[in-house]
Amino acid sequence: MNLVAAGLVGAVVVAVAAATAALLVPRPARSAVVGVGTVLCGASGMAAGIVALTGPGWSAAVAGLLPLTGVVLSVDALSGVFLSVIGAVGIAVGIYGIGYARHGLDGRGVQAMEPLFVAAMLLVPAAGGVGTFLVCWELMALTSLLLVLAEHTRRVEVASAARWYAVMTHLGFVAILIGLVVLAGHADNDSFPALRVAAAGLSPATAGLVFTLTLVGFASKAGILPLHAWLPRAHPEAPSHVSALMSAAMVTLGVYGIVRVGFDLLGGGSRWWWLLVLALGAVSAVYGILQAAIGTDLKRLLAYSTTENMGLVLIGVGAGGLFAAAGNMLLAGLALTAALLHVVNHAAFKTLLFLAAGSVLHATGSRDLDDLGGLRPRMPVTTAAFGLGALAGSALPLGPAFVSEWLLLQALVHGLAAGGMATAIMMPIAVATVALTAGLAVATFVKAFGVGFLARPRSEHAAAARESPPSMLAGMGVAAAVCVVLAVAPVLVLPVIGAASGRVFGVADPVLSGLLAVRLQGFTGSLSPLLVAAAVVFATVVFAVAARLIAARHRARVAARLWDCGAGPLSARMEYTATSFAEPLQRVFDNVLRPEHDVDITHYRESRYLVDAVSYRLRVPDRVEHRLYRPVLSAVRAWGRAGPRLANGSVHLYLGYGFAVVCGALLLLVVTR
Amino acid sequence: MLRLWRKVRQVGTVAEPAPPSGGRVGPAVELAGSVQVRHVDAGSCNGCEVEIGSAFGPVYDAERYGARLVASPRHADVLLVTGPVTRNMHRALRRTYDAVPAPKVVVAVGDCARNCGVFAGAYGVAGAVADVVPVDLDVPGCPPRPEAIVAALRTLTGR
Amino acid sequence: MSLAGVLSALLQIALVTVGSPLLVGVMRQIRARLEGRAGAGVLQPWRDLRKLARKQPVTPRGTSEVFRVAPLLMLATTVAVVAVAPFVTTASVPAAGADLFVVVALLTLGAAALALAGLDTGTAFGGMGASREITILALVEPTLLVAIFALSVPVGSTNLADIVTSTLHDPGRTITPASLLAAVALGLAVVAETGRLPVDNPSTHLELTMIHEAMVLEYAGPDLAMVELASAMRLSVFLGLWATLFAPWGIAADAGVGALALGTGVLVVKVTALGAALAAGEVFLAKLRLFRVPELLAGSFVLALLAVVASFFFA
Amino acid sequence: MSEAVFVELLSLSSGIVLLTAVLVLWRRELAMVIRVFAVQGVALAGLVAVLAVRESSAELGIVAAGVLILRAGLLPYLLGRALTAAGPQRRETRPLVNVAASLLAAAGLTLLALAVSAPLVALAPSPATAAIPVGMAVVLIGFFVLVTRRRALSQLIGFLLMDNGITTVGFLTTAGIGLVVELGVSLDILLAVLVLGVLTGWMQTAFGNTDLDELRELHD
Repeated sequence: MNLVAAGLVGAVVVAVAAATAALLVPRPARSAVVGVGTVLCGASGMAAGIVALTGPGWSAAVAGLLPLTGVVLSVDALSGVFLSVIGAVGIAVGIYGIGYARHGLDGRGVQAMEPLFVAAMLLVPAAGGVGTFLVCWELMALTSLLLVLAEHTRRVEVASAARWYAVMTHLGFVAILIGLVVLAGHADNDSFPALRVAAAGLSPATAGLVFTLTLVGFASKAGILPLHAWLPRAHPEAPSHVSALMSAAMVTLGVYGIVRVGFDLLGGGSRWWWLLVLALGAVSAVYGILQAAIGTDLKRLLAYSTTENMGLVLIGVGAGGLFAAAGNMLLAGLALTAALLHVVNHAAFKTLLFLAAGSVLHATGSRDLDDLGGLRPRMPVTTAAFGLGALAGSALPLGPAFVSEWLLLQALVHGLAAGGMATAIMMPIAVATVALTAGLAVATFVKAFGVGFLARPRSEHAAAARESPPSMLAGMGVAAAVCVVLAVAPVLVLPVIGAASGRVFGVADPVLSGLLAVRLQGFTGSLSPLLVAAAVVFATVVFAVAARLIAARHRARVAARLWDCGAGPLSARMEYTATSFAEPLQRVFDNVLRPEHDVDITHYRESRYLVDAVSYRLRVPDRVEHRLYRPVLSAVRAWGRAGPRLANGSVHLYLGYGFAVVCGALLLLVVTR
Repeated sequence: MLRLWRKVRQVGTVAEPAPPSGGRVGPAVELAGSVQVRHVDAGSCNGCEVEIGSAFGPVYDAERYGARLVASPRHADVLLVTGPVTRNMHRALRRTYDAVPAPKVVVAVGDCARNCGVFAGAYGVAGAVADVVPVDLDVPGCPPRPEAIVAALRTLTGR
Repeated sequence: MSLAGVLSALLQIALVTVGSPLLVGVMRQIRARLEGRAGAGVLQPWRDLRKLARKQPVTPRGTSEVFRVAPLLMLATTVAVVAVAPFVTTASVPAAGADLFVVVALLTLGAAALALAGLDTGTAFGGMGASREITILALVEPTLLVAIFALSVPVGSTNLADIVTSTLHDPGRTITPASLLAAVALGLAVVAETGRLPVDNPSTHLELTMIHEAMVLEYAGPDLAMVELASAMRLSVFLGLWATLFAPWGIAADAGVGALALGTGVLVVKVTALGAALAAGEVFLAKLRLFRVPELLAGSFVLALLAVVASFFFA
Repeated sequence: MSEAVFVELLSLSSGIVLLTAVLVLWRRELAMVIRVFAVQGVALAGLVAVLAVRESSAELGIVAAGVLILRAGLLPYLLGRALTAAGPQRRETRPLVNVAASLLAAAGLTLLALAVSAPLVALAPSPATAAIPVGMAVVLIGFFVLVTRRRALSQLIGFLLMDNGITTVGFLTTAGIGLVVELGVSLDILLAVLVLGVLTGWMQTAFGNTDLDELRELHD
């Protein structure tokens, strides 16, 4: 038995065992058992992924396990990337969950779902046939939905969020289902190799239809505009470690789907596919980070940041497709490498950020940045973890995301060489998008970290915060360590990711990486994350020592009260909040965001010149949702109202419908013949 | 823009020639030619403020001797206090003094700051500046001439 | 990376560290003269720094390590940029480091650290300054990166040394429309990043109109000295980058003593001239309202984008 | 004239034509906008003059002089007069699309112009036709000004920008519109400006301002 197979089977077996144990073990030990189970499940999945990345692929078919098609599994390097990501996230989340579940999340059902969710996610990239893929996809959707619902008894909003998630994820599923079934209809059987053969004979229109349908489904899973609406609802309402699993691991499977179907099964396709992907990515990146930059709900902000990062990934994927369509496979490999590396980096830092946010949520009971602040002395480890995650999320040097964004920018800069009018117009726009995103990401994470964790507490909850239990800290520690490693030594993952994405386009390593420098193959351009980090840290230490020496010759450091303009103690109400911090940005992007202001002024009854109270409310609704979903929903509702009129109980009417459908179908046959 | 340029050319330098410096003595030794000044109005009638304004204006140009007005007492070496200290400003002046990192110098500008001037004994006045914070230097006058303020600052910068 | 390369990197660091306060002094002196003043002399910023270093360090209560580390980080990132950028010679460059994206990102990292320090104090002014600085930073970033894109398209590399070398080989490139547009766009971005008029007034004493100053109101003594030194160095780095990209003549191609001396002299002249022009221009400008600044930056962004278009379509 | 100098001068003048169009969007003071428009006229005349020298055509030379007189002299003068007549509101205070967004839109329009004129350029690739996208971009930007600016005078300038753009494209594609055609078009434009200038004055006296949205009230 192959090592990959062993890992996958191990993961599934452990997950099922842990889920069973969750149902049997008494409450005190339950979360520990499930946590260990999840960690083991993640670890064996990750092991399978690493083996698949470094060695040859593996595939197998087990007939009879599923009706009609049986189970078809096949793992190659591309699946390996995603297997490792999901497994690694599972490990961190499993450790974290042991302590986190003590906060009322140790019910049987919720605990049983956690390892099953990880296992289901692991099976999606391992699926090697349409039937298996769809079953695993649905399994993943169901388990995650149940996990989102975990706290529905405590908060009303959870149910609504879960409803949005359920509807959207199933609409996406239907789109994928139709797309893949149309493709499979042209093939001998539903396994991926057969589909590859069949795709070569497809007409461009059919291939385009298949791609568009699957793109809709996968984009909705990846939180891409305009199908992102479930993400900023479900992520904040789900338990934080589930948010981490969803945001860091599950969402990336949307990217996997696009890459698998677009490049692998359909074999690249035409230029407009990838222009569409690139445009969707660009819009999502800017819109997502803009909403994050002005948001005040910590977890909602992180959810929007996921939309942004998946947008960046899709920019890479789309650019890769464009380059491949133009025949420049090396550049395509580079773009896809950047995209996949960003998937890995994003998984690392988003896990860290969501776990830290969960730690804050449980220490303070609040996700509202305006109510937090002053957590640094009270929760030092969480603060450090979030700080590290924020550095990564803002894509600055010393953080991991900088390396992948740098690669992405390099691919775009050299992209003009690929030629073509579409490329020439899209590349500057894409660079501008990435640049605007980078700037706004800095604003977002300076706000989240500075307002949420530094300064002084703005509410009693924040003032009473205590550090989280050790298992939660350990979970964050794992994610933080991965972040640091990815930031200074991308050489550990880049060669395999480069090879995996190079294989998609049939080129050898598009990126050459040594310990000291990451170099582009065939283009000028190199980056040395280790040297940059070393230089900055070294210079910081030198200056710190120098400053201390100079200061020591003169006067000792003293503590003093904050400068309050001499007016007495500063109160929390004088501090800048997240809302006020983001106000200038919100004004700048007024036209895009359309915030709603309400000012109510109550006057004294005696005189309308004297003001009794002024209340001011500011709301920034998700405009895409308003403009797109409301009309669709009301149209659906109108249809629903029209429904009863169509079904008034008359048998003749129903028979008439049947007749009309038959005639219509016959007519269609005649026309299309 | 052209008009402004012509104006600049026509006017040239308006700063008056600098009288000889007294050299570096006292606090000037440590400050060594650089003095950042935070001005505190402790209850002045704004007469002294006008004169401080002209001391830092183009004609007297206190800045050429290394003195500069700053926005925060944390950045300052010198507190330039004007007016009798009113009850409202008593605590604020004290806190401003505390906020200045050592070495620090307090200059009381104007007669009110030195001995409450015409406001001596008024019910809203807490006392002279010296009653609240230790004063190192006095600039007498009601209001003092800009030259006097500049001269006081020059003893601190030593230029 | 040879010994000569290391030595010339150290030379650049020393030159920028010593020279930056002098540059600020020159700019203040020029402004003073144009305003009819006598001016405090070119050495004044160094006197200020010397005095600040001797003053008492103060830690405001309630601030965390972020407040203490931010000036160090700002200084360190700037020095890292100085070490790799081909200011005096292209030979000093540790080849992997001088990427323009890295340079911009490092400078952004320093600014972000200071903004965090502003928030860390928890005072209204600190928050205000941080919020404004970050807003402008977020809007400048696109201009910077797109202008870099425009400059690197004809060269085929974003490496500074490559761009410099290729411009030296083909001097006509600097007067193409693409290069001119990029120069104007980057110039506006530099003005915004370094907090000069019309975006921010470096000599204001009024908290409500401050951007950069408001963030550092709590710093005192040696910490403040580091912030001031770092700001001055950032100014010279940005001006130096601008000069290096659009007027690279005189930059030494090797690490020989004669070439280094020439490169040093030329750099000093170029940066001083740019600083002088900036200072003189400030006399004629009024500060823009904060909410008009995005218009300026949008304009510079459009110029950068047009530069890309020009570099591709009129090549 | 050598090839290199020709290309340099051509790209310089067409670059200025495009840049001035962007500046019209950027600036709010109408007096400044008129000055920018005059600069564009000079650049346009320069473009024609470069083409004239290149092809050593006296007729084109005369057209260049005509363009200079009309677009850099007469039209700005008339616009200036209309501005004085339009009363105290000398700024474009509230454009329908704010300035920053307009600038971004201008960037988008330029890219669009490049995309649509690519086939045109491909027909006969030469330094002159390579600048056609500039003309197209100016037309689109002019149209954008016409759509989004409130003041009658700004809209007039938008209209004139469009005309400048069309003229640019015309000269670059055919390298020599007939003198008569140019004369006819110029007279039309002049007439339009005179009529609109007079209209602006009337609006000022009738409504007290020249915000074209106020014309909606006539409907009720």
